[in-house]
Amino acid sequence: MNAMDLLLWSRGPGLGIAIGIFLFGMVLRLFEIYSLGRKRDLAPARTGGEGSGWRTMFTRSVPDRAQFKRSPVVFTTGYIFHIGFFIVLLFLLPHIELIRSISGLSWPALPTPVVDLIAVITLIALIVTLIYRIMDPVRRLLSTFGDYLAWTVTFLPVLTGYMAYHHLLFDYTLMLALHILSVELLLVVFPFTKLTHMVTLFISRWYNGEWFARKGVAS
Amino acid sequence: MTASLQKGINALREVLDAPIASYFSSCVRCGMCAEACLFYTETKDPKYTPIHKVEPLRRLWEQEYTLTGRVKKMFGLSKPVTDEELEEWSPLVYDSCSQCGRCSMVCPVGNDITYMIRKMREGMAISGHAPEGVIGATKRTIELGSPMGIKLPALQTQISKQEAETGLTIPIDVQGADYMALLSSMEIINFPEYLGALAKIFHNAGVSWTLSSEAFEATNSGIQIGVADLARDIVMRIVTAAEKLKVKSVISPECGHAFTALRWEGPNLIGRPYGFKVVHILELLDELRSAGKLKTTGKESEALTYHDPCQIARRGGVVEQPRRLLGDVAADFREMSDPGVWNWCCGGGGGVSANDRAEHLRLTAFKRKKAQLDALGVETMVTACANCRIVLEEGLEHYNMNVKVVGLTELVAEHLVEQEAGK
Amino acid sequence: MRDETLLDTLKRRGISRRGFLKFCATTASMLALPPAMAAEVAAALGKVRRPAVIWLSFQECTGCTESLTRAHSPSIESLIFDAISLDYHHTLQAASGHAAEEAREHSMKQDWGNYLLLVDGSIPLKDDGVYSTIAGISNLQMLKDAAAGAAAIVSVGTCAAYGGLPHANPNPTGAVSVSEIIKDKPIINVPGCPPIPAVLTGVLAHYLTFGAIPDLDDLGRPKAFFGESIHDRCYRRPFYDQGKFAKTFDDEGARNGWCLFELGCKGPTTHNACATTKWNGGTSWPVQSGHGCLGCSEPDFWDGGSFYKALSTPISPVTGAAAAAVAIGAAAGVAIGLANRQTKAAAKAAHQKATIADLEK
Amino acid sequence: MNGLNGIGVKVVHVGGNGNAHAVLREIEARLQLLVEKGEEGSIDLSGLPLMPEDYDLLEETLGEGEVVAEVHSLGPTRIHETGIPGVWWVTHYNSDDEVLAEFIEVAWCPEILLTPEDDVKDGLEALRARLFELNPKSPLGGAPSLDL
Repeated sequence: MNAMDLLLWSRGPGLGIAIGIFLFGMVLRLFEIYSLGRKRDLAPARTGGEGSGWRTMFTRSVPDRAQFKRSPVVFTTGYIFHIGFFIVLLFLLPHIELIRSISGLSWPALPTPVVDLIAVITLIALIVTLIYRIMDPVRRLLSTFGDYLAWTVTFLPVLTGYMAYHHLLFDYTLMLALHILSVELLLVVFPFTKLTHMVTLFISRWYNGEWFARKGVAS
Repeated sequence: MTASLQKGINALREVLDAPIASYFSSCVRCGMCAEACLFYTETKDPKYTPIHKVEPLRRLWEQEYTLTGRVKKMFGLSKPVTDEELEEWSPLVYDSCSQCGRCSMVCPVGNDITYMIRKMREGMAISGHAPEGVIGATKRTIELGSPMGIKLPALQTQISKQEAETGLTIPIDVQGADYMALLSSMEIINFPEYLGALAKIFHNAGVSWTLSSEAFEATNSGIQIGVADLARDIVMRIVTAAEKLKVKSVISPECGHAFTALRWEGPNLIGRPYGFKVVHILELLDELRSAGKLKTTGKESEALTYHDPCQIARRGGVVEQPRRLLGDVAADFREMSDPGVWNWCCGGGGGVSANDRAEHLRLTAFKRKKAQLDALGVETMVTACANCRIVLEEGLEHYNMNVKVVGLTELVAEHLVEQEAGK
Repeated sequence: MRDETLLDTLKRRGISRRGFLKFCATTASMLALPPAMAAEVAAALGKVRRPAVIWLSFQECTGCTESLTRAHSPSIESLIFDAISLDYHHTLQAASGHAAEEAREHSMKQDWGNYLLLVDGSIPLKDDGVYSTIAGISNLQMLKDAAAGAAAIVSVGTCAAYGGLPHANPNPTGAVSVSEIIKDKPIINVPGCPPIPAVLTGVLAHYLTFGAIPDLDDLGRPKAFFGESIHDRCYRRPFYDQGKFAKTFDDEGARNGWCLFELGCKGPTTHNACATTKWNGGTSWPVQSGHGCLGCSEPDFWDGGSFYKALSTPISPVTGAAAAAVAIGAAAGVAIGLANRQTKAAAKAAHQKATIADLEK
Repeated sequence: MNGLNGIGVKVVHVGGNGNAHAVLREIEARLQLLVEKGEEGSIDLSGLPLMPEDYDLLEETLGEGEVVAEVHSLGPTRIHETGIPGVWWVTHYNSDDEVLAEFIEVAWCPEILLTPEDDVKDGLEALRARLFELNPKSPLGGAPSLDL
């Protein structure tokens, strides 16, 4: 199999399989979660907290100032790599073309050198989070194989994309194939690791926001 | 598997619900909850990271309620939850968690870790892994009526004393009163002035109220230890008494988790809404104040601060009321750092104060409150939870700090404008 | 004449020393060698014997031959062609029928082990190769026979190099490339649909000049011509970097000569010399004329999805797979959901009211 | 042909791509080598993709010099010295006047303009042969034995 075959496979059957497993897994996970149900709260709620669950989905992205000061590394690198990852994902023209071809939606791209710089910043932030995860006692205790796997499959697409653009290590065709394959790996692993948080955090924040609002601590 | 472990795991299977499944699915193990927990910040021991405290629950959820977990279990690839593990986790679930709920406010993905700890205790207690101190308190509540073993005669003694002191009658078992007041054992034994304060305030405001000889104890050890069946029996005593007396409202006393037990958990424990309202004494005082029925005179001149009891503020939504009341009676009120819903726990909530095993850890965790007080430099701290009050006093004594702790209701009562008799 | 070198040929044609200098400089340029290498070209010219060439055409469209003959620049390139002895070529030879086949057999016998074999078109393998025969001989048999006596093979065009159009899905004739059949001879792939004439003459010039095959990449292509991608050598590359793209073939961006990536240009993954060598005597090339690169010098370029869709898009629609996955996921979800509810119901049923005695183990 | 002329063609200039600057830099470096070490060099203009605008920029920057020459061998080769002495523009054409290769040579004189030594020798012999034909009796004529 040559690089072009690999590229064609990754753009064709590979992508179908990866998206299939991703969607299968995520739908399954949602059923797993919601099938457990929850009891209706019989305690009368305080008034004034309507919509707090929905608001918490967004407000929880902003940390309390004092808490920010207590975990600056996690907050800062977390912000940088999340925002960086999504800028690279959503504002590099080839990615927009992919989204457009699947969904019909499109928007203006950022200049490639800008995306390139953001990719580098994202990679650095991801490396810092990994080092911090290994060095910091709390994060080391909490970390499982799944956490390192999730890190790896997040890191690889950014790295291979960067390498492909800069013609590092391999020829562009092979590197592009590896880049797409790394994204497919991310999609396949996604529903079965903590990466599910991208979807379920909105559920969690909603439950959390609703719970607090019923008690009169609405966000 | 022992029968007790079987029961414990069965209980955990029962309590695992959609929110918990979502929380575990969302956790990215960022560890930010550690920095929200005073048991971690004051010890720097990573095992006190809140989310780590529910690790056995997470594994059980994965093994029982997810496809991948079931497959892993089928092939013997997952580590089962054992008695040894639960025993190891007992200090994490009971000693180092006051259910203060701070981690639930901090978690970036929105996990309510406190909720999970509460649920996990259901499995821990029933499988015999609750600490002795908390078991004892629960036993006394069930068998004698109160965690400190206080019975009606003791209350009657305190009633007579307070009646003598205030010159007012303290009503008991009055049918059709508007309010039925509850007390915590600690108030009966350590702070009976609270009862006198209530009598004065209600008399002045013209509130019709009563105590019940059948249910005067508000605290609920069943909640703290985490046995819903027992908590239900305990809360049912109050419900039965209140409904028998046909009161319109029940007043939760200055006690944090008693409020949680009665206001938020109670209806869910008994499986139906109450036939009466539940108010916290601070809410009621604030209502009377707004209605102009609570007039005060004079203000405390020395600087004072307010310690928000977790269950009343962060987990109960009573934040502004104590500040309005304090504004009337204190000339120099100063906020601590991280006030209101961001407060730091005294370290003794959620059954920790009843847990002898946790004493050293609790005093270590008190360093957080000490640091807050040191930074503020006040000599009076007002609060609205008898449990906080005792824990704070113990902590202050341990660290030789010269700070006085005062109950807010008593403070308000001291500044009451007494109405002329006969009115 | 068969033993003469290219230098002898040039002399016989009465080329002057300046002409020789020009020939060497042009050849070096054609081989994409640095100008200083012209001297080496000159030195090598006197040493290499002029080879016989047999050109076999299999499943092809004659586009390759058309391209080579049409674009052929008389003086220099004709010299190259003059320097070879093209003993058999369907389209170009005068002979036909039995005479033509005899000529081929004769040439093979005479130069056994030394001739250069050029092939255009792919070879069908399905149904014993019945889909393409010459004089009753299957392409497969003819290739094997001719390859056995060849010094080296040049696969001209994408069909011979990688299977090309006949190989495209669903490949009804079972077409394959030369390199999938012949494993024991050096093979130079000169892909392209058609290949750039100057690249083929460059490869021949290299073989004639140095008597050896040039440096090849992992797809068997001469690195001198296929070493870099169209994208990297494209004069529109700065627009890609700036994020300026034509959205349609007639918009402002297209008129301004912006990057054609969004219109499906396959330049980033295509290796060829179009951007530098250009076509029609250096007049222009596809991107310069406003159309994206089709990627014709790469394997399976026919199967890479629409020519007019960006390289980063899926080749085949994913919506079907997505819908199926959601449906299967929902079915599995319902199943696990029911199982979860059962587990929970069982736990509830097994619940015995807790008593104080339960707390102490 | 009317048909083709009838089609409206809009010629749009797309602008250069900066490669002319690269070529000019290389010329500068080679010129310095020529001045300092007498080393001659040559740049193959087909090695980099150049747009018409790039050519214009190259031509404008280098300018026109004093020498224009044409060599006729294997089709024409046109040479001119640019406005920068020592920088020569050499274009090889085939007999159909199509460009075969194009070089910038940085040299005292492009090699193709210099008469090869062997050609001079051949020329001398050819000249003598012609003189001998003109005057066979002349002592100079028909004397190939003269030392050369």
